[in-house]
Amino acid sequence: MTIEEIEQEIIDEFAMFDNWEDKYQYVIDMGKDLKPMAEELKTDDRLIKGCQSRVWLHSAVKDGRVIYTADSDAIITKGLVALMIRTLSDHDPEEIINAKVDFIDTIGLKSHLSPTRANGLLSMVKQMKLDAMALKIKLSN
Amino acid sequence: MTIEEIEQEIIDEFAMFDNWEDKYQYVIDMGKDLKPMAEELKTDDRLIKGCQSRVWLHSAVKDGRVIYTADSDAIITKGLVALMIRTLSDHDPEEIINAKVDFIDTIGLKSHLSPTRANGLLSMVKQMKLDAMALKIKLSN
Amino acid sequence: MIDVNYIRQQFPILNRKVNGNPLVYFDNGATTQKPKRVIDSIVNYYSELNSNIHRGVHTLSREMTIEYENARIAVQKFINATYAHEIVFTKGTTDSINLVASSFSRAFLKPGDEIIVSEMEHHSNFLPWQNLRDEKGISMKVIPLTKEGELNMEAYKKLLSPKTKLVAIAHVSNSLGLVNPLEEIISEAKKHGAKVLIDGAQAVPHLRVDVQKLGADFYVFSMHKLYGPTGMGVLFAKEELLEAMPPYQYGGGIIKSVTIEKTEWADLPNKFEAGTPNIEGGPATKAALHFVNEVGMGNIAAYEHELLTYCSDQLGMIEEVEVYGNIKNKAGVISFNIKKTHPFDTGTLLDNMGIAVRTGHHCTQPLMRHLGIPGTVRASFAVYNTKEEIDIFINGVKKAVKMLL
Amino acid sequence: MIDVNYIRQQFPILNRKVNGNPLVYFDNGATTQKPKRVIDSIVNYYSELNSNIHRGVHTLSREMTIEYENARIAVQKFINATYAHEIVFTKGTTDSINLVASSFSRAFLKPGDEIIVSEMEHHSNFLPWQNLRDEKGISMKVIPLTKEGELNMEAYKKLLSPKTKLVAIAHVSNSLGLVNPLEEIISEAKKHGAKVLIDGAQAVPHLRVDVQKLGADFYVFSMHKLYGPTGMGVLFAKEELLEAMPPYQYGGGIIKSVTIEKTEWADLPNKFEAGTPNIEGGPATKAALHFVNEVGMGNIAAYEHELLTYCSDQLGMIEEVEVYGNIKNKAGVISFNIKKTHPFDTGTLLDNMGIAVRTGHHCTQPLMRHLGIPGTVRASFAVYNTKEEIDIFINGVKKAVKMLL
Ligand SMILES: Cc1ncc(COP(=O)(O)O)c(C=O)c1O
Ligand SMILES: Cc1ncc(COP(=O)(O)O)c(C=O)c1O
Repeated sequence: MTIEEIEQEIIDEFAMFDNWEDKYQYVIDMGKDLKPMAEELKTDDRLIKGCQSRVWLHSAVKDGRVIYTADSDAIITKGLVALMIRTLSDHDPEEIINAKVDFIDTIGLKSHLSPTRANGLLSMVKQMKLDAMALKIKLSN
Repeated sequence: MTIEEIEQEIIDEFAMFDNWEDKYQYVIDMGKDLKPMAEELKTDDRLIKGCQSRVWLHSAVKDGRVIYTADSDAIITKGLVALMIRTLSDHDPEEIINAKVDFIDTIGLKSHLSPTRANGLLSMVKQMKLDAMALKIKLSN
Repeated sequence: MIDVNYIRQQFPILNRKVNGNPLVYFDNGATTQKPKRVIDSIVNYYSELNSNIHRGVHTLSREMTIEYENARIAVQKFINATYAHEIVFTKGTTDSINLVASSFSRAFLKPGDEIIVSEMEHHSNFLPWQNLRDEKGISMKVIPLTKEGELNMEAYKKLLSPKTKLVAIAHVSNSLGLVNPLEEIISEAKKHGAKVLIDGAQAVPHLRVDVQKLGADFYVFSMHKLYGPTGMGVLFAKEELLEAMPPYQYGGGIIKSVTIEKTEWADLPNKFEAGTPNIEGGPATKAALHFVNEVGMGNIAAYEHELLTYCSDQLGMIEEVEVYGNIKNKAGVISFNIKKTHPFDTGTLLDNMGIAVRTGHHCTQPLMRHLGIPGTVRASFAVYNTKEEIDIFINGVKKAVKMLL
Repeated sequence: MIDVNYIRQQFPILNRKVNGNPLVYFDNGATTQKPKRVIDSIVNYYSELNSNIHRGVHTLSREMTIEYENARIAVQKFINATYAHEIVFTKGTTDSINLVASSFSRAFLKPGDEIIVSEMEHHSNFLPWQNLRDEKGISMKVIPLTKEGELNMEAYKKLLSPKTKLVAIAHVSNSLGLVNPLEEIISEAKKHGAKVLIDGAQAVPHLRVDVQKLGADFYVFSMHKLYGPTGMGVLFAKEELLEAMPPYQYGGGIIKSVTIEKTEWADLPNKFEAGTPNIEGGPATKAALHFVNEVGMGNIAAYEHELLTYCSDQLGMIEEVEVYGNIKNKAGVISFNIKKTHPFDTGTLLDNMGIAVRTGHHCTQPLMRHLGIPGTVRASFAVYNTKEEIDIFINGVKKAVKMLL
């Protein structure tokens, strides 16, 4: 599936919920289900500093595709992080770099992407793209 | 005349004017008529610092009564200074210290006595009383 | 006694809905809402009186200068300072403390002198002293806390010595709401000849403060936490200290005369108020204090104590909740977490229910490190809050527990 | 083109009477009046959005943070800065300059380095540097003025040397309204590697300013002189300078992490905005710039130039009047005296006619000493002023002449 297709899939999933509780419960559950990140990867250089919850991001390449691993100490953030991984991980760098990633708006969790939301999600998306770019350059050398 | 009587006299004089122009013209003319202060008395230690116009005050005793001499570089201030001298000069210290000096309010030049009026008139009245007090102590020794 | 409905009617923002729910505003420790008279005072200022103050001879300027100086007198009375000129208007608590750090240190401190702060301080009462340490070689000692988060008074007494020049301490802790034992703190400091600065940012909204009775040398707070405007702070300092301290900022209004060679300072408090101040903050400050005085600080304190007790009791009954700083002498603030969750999660869910709380470290990272947590959820109260709102809040916390655990 | 009636309708205070006469407000150099949308923005803020910003996760705080940051973007666009984070919000021009004096000097200056100012500077752009001289052994050179009160550019060039680290100069002189030749001033300074700070307090209300085109390193002004709120100032500084400078004030919001040992600064501009800012000043600033942009700075400049010319011509015809700084390149301000009288007298009489002018030294004592006078009467214009008001004013001056001489 392309990134866009996955985004649409997520949008469709969220469209089923007609109240914020169910939406957030879904996010929280995704957070709980996220494959734990190895503790030794949770180093300060992998930290994306948001004001409140912390997010660790690790990026690697496998078969020319970027594989992300991430974690957060807040469960809602972790759920959003899981959504991001589901969307962006396992794609080729070019596609990641060009992805719009605006589905968070569409599914009604907009505030979490606002520049002031103290959870570092926006910084995370930025970092994912930067990593993809760096890996792309590495691959082409 | 007592200070109070002089104040009443001034109030009566000003009651004749029914517009601000005539009042101020009267003050200005009093300023122009004020006996000039000897230049050698205009020293910094006799300066009452207001923000804008400068007032010099000199106090002396004659026959147990306080005699004030004063000047200002602004003519309206000088007129008000003249009024003050007419009111307070040539009285005994005790009377000066206890004088209310609120006629300025009554004659409709109130703003000139407000603590913010940048002309030092309020400071001048204070200084006149302080001088009277100092001279009184001097006399009683 | 408080007629909370009558009070609520005075706060326009309380009619607002947030995420479809009536706003429950429990973030008063960050900033309080404003009564209508404060808003009106600003409208009136800009519609009738606006002009620059202190230097103008024209009517607007004169009228407004009097208004502004009346605000100073209102503050003087509010904290019972001896003179109005002991009240310096600043931008806020942070500005006030930075002023003292700069001017007091330049007048009185030399390398090797000591300043005592505590581990519970807000960054605004911590970083300025840390900076003095780093830039001027002043030593900074930190009073450790007990397990519950209270000042360790024995340790404090041991830190004091003739080298101690200043003790800078919060009246009420912003993260936990603990009321510090100022009487003892100040009397111990005086024994060693140290001056005392009290950070009253979280105290003035909840307690009656009398700076003369306290014997504080400096007392600072922000009007925006006291139903007043943002951008307006107070520094109370004893006259003799203000006289001895050099200006903090340099500019228009602080001088009697300037030549290229030297300058002569203006009288207090002008010496410390360089430039055009937050003029609208004057009438707004007066209006805010008018509101507080009308309700009565005693009534506010009693009513808020009721709210706090009720909320603590209810929260205490939720097994999954851990409350911090659980001691008797508290004011205005309750700090907690849902166990094993991050405060951000709780805050986010409550926000969706229209409940505004603060989450995070509350600018007290050293304290959070002491408690071994990344932060807390903080509910803080004002006189317009109600028990019904606390019920909504408690239900919200229960719902968050269900969703998160 | 300007529809001055439409503009006047937007300023509630212009309906006010003073001493029985309609207010003629010619004290705009001290502070301008505010259009209704600025007042409304404050009412709206306190009625709908009030909350502390940057740190809260709840809706109000989030919405308001965006509003506040939008104000920063509006300022960025207004002066064409490269980045929004090059805009630091301060209390006013005075605060901005003091910030630079402290942080720039701590990062870049050592005893023996030189700062150049001019004899026409406002005390707020004079005293901070004088203080650096006195406290840190930085040398302060003063550009002398010509007889008319203009900068002596030849003398300026001679003062410049490799020792010059900063040139701090007004864009427009507040006492005389002269527009300084910034292009030449800045290019000469750059030749010697000196940074340049421009005090734009009296320029932004009257001229279009483009900091990139100017090449200024620092540009400062006050919103209250630009139809905006009091207590709100702007410091523009180039990113690289802000990065290199240490914070000015220390407190909440300026750090990423704090331990008792050390701290890590927050990103720009937060590093320079310790404590709760003047939050209401955000929307009010945005509203003020919106007003100015809507009218158009080009239109404002052209219209005010008309007023200034008209007023100068009329004043020039009164034999008993002496005008200062009588040169071509002027903006917004006209300064004069009735010969052989004190400015205070003229100001007092005009006030009785409802005309608000400033009298005195205008916080430029060195300049007044240069001109050999105690002060001037200053009439300064804004876009809502009219030729009819100038007629009233001219009649007022004539009346004052008659009464005083
Ligand atoms: C040229 C100039 N610089 C600085 C200032 C000081 O501005 P503020 O009082 O707003 O800090 C003023 C205003 O009086 C000014 O005209
Ligand atoms: C105890 C304490 N000190 C200082 C401050 C800083 O106040 P301000 O942000 O108004 O400068 C606060 C507010 O956050 C506080 O709670």
